[in-house]
Amino acid sequence: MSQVINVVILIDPIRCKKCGLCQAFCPQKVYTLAKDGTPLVTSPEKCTNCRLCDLRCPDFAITLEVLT
Amino acid sequence: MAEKTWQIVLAGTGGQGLVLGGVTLAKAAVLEGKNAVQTQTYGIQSRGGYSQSEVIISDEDIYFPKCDRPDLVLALSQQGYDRYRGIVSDECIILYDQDTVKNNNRLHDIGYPFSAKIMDLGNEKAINSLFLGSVLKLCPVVAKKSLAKVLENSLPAKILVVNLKALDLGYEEIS
Amino acid sequence: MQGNEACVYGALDAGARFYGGYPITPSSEIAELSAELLPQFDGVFLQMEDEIGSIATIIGASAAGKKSYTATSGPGFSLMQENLGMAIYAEVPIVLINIQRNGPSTALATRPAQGDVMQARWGTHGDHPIIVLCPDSVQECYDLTIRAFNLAEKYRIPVILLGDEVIGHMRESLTIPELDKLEIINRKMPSEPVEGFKPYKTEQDDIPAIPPYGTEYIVHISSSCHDESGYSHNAPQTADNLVRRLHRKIENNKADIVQVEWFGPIDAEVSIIALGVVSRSAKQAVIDAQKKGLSVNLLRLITQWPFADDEVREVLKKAKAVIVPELNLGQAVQEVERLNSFNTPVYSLSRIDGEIITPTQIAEKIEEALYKCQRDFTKSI
Amino acid sequence: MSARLYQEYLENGKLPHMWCPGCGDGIILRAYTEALAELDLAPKDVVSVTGIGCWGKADDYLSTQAFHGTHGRALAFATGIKLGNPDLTVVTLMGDGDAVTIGGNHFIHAARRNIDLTAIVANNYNYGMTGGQYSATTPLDSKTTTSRKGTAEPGFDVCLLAEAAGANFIARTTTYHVGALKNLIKEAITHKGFSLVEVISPCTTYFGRFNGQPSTLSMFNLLKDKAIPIQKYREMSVQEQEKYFAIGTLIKRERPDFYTTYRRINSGSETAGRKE
Repeated sequence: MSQVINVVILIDPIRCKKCGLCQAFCPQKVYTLAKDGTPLVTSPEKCTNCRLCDLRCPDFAITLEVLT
Repeated sequence: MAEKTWQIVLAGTGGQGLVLGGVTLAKAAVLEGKNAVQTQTYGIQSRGGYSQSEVIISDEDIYFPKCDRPDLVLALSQQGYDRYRGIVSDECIILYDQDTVKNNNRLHDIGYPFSAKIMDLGNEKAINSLFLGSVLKLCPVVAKKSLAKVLENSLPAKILVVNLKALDLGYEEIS
Repeated sequence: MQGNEACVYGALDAGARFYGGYPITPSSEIAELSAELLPQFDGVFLQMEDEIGSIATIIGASAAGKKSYTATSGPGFSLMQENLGMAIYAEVPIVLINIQRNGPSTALATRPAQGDVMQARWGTHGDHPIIVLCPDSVQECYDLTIRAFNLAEKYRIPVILLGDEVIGHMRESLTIPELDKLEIINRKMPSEPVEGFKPYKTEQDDIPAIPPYGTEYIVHISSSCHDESGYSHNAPQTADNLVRRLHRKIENNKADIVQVEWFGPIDAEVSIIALGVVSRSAKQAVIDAQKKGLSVNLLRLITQWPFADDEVREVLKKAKAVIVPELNLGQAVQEVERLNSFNTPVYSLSRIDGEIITPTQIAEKIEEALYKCQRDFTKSI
Repeated sequence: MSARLYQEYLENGKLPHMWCPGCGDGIILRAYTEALAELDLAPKDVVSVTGIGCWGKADDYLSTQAFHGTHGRALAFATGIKLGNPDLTVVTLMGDGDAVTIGGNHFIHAARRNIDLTAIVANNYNYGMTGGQYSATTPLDSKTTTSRKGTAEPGFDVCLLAEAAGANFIARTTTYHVGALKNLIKEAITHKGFSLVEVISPCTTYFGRFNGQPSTLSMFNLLKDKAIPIQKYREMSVQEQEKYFAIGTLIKRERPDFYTTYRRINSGSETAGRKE
C-alpha cells in the first residue's frame, strides 16, 4: 500500500544548465531528457518527493512542491 | 658638569650584561632628571658574539643616539678594545678587563681585573654592577647612590646585596 | 622604555585588542610584549605560521571589529605585500609596524636601514594609496602608533609605522598621557536601514561606513573588484570608480594626514629633508652648523606617504641647496627630485652599511653644498 | 524543524551562477545553504570565507556575511574573524588549491591550533579556474594542462593531512552523496574545534575530460562506485583499499579549541591595569 502524493516539479529554465543529473539519478525515472538535454518531467506521478534531484541539482533550478 | 653631555660605550660579549648595564645607567640618569638615550649593537648570537651598549646622558635634548665622541669605552673583550682603540679621541678613557684584553698602552687606558674580581665575589651575573661602579668613578655621569637606587628598584633581595657590593668594589678600587 | 615596547603601549591605548604576527629581528619585542599584555585587556595574541598568515589574520580580526596590528621587518614585510593590497582594496583598517633592517634578503638582520621607503609605498601590486608614518623617538613610537590606528580607522586603510632597528631598540623616556587626554578615533558606523544596506556605499567623503561582522547588517568584504554591495562586479567603470575613490579619500585629506616637523631657522641657505632616525643626526647637524654660523634647517617628514609635496616644494623653492640623507641608496631623494621644478641642487647622502649616518657626515655634506653654491655664484659674476 | 529555507542564504538575484554544467560546486553550495537552514543559523551570524578559484566564487551567491580574500589565505582570514568575534559561525569554502596547495601551511596550522571553524574543501583534483593545471591533490600520473603526459607528483590525502595536524572533526564525502554531504556539513559546523569536510567534486570541464571521464554522468558514476563507507572500507585489505576511498565521518575528537585553551591559560590576567 503506497501512499500517493502529488508533487509539482518546477524547473527554472534560466538556471538549468542541462547537465542531466536529475534524470540520471532519479530513482523513480520521473524525468526524461529532450534532444538538447533539457530535463522534462514526464512521469510526475512517480515522484516520491525524495528530493535527490533538488539536492543534486548544481544550478538551484529545481523546486518541488507537495500538494496536499 | 651641568652642561656636559656624557657618552659611554660598554663593549664586550653577549651575555656580559652590557645592555642591562647601559639601561641601569640610563635609568639612574632619568632618576636625576637628566635625559638619557641607550642603544645597542649586537650580532645574531645571543650569547658569545660581539655586543655593545651605548649610553648618552645630558641635561639637554639628545638628538644623535649613538656615541660618536665617547668619554669612556668599557672593553670587556679584545674585539671591543680593538674596535675603539683607533677611533676614539686621545682623552677618551678605555677601561679594559686586564684578564681578557691585551691593551696597547694608550695614554688613557685603565686596566682592571674584572673577570678575576667577579669570580672572587662569587656571582658572575653581578659583573655589570662591578663595571658600573668603575665607570662612575671615572665618569661621574650620575651619583653612585642614584645607581644603587635603580638596583634596589629592579633586583630581587637575594642578589641585591652582592650587586651593591660589586658596585662599591668597582667604585673604590679604580683610580 | 624601548621604541618597540612603546609601540605596544600605543597600540593598547589606541584600543587595539588583536595581534597576529611572526617573530623577526629587530621587531620581536613588539610580539613578546603584546603576548604578555593583550590577555590582560581581554585581547588575543596569536603567533602565526608566517607573515602571509599574520597580516591575513589581523585583517580578519579587524573585519570582525577588533582593532588589530602586526609587526615585522624587511623580509616579513615583503611576504605581507599581497594582503596589504587586499586590505587597501577591501578597506579594512589595520596597523602594520615595520622595523626596518638592512637588506635586501636576510643581509644584516640586526642592523638599521631605511631600505623600505619604496616598498612601503609600492610593494603591493596595482595602483593604491597608502599611509606611512615614520617615528624618530621612543615617544613618537607611542604617539604615532596611536595616530596610525586613528588614521586607519578614520580612512579605512592600512597604516604602516616605519621604524628602524635603532628606533625600535633605543631606550628613552616616554611620557604616557592619561587615557582621557588621548584622541582616539573609531571607525564610523552606518545609519542606513539594514534592508538593502550596501557596505561600500560612500557619501561626499569617499569613506565607506562598513560595520564589523556580528551586527544586524550583512557585510560582504571582497578582494575582487566589487561594487557598492561588496559583491564581485567586473565592469570597467566599477573597477575605475573603485580605485579612483580609494585614491581620492587619501589625496583629498592630505591636510589632515600629512605631518612634518620644522627644525632650525625658518629660512636657511641649506635645507635637510630627512626621515626617522636620520633626522636625529640631521638635528644635531643643524645645531652644530648654527654654532659655526651656518644657516641650515631641517624638514622632517613624520608622514612619509602620502609625500609632503607642498612642504618639500617650499623647501626647494627657498633653499640654495637641499640635502637628503637616508639609510638607502637614494629612495626619498627621488621624490624630492620629482618636485624640484626650481633647479635647486639636491644632494643625496646614502649609507647602507648597517650604521646610521652621523652628524659629521651631514656637516661635511653641508660644507660641500655651501662651497658649490659659493663657487657657482662666483662663476656667475 | 527549522522554519528557515535554503533560499534565505542565497543571493537569488545573482543566479544562474558561473560554474560549468554538472560542476560539483553548485551541489556543495546547495548542501551548505540547506545545512545552514536546518541549523537555524541567521545569515548575519554566519561568515562565509572564500579564497580564489571556482569554489572561491561561492560568496558571490551567498547572503550570509562574507569575506572573499586572497588565494590560499582563507583559513588565516577566518582565524582572525573567529578570534575577533568568537560568537560568529565561521565557515571557509576552499578548493584543493586554496586549502592544501598554496594555502597548505595555513591548513595544517589552523587544524593544529584547533581553531573553532569549519572548512568545506571542494576537491576536484585540479585548478579549474585557471584552465585545469595540477594541484597538490592531483593523483600521480594524472593528465592536466601542466602535465600532459601525467603528473610526476603524488597527491595529498586532505583528510589524513588534517588528522595528522590535529583537527577535531574530519569527514569526506562526494557530490553524489548529497544527503550525507548536507548532514556532514551540519555536524562539522556544530562540532567545536577545527572541522573539515572534504567533498570530492567533479571538474567536468578539465580533469574528467583529460582522464578518461568524458561526461558529467560518468564522473558521478565513478564517485558512486569508488566511494566506500568508512566502516566497510576499514574491513578491506590494503590492496583493495587502494582502489577506493573512504567516505563518512573519519575522525571525531574532543580536544579543546584554541580560544577556550587560550582563555583558560590566561585567566586571571584581566585584572591587571594599564601601565603608567
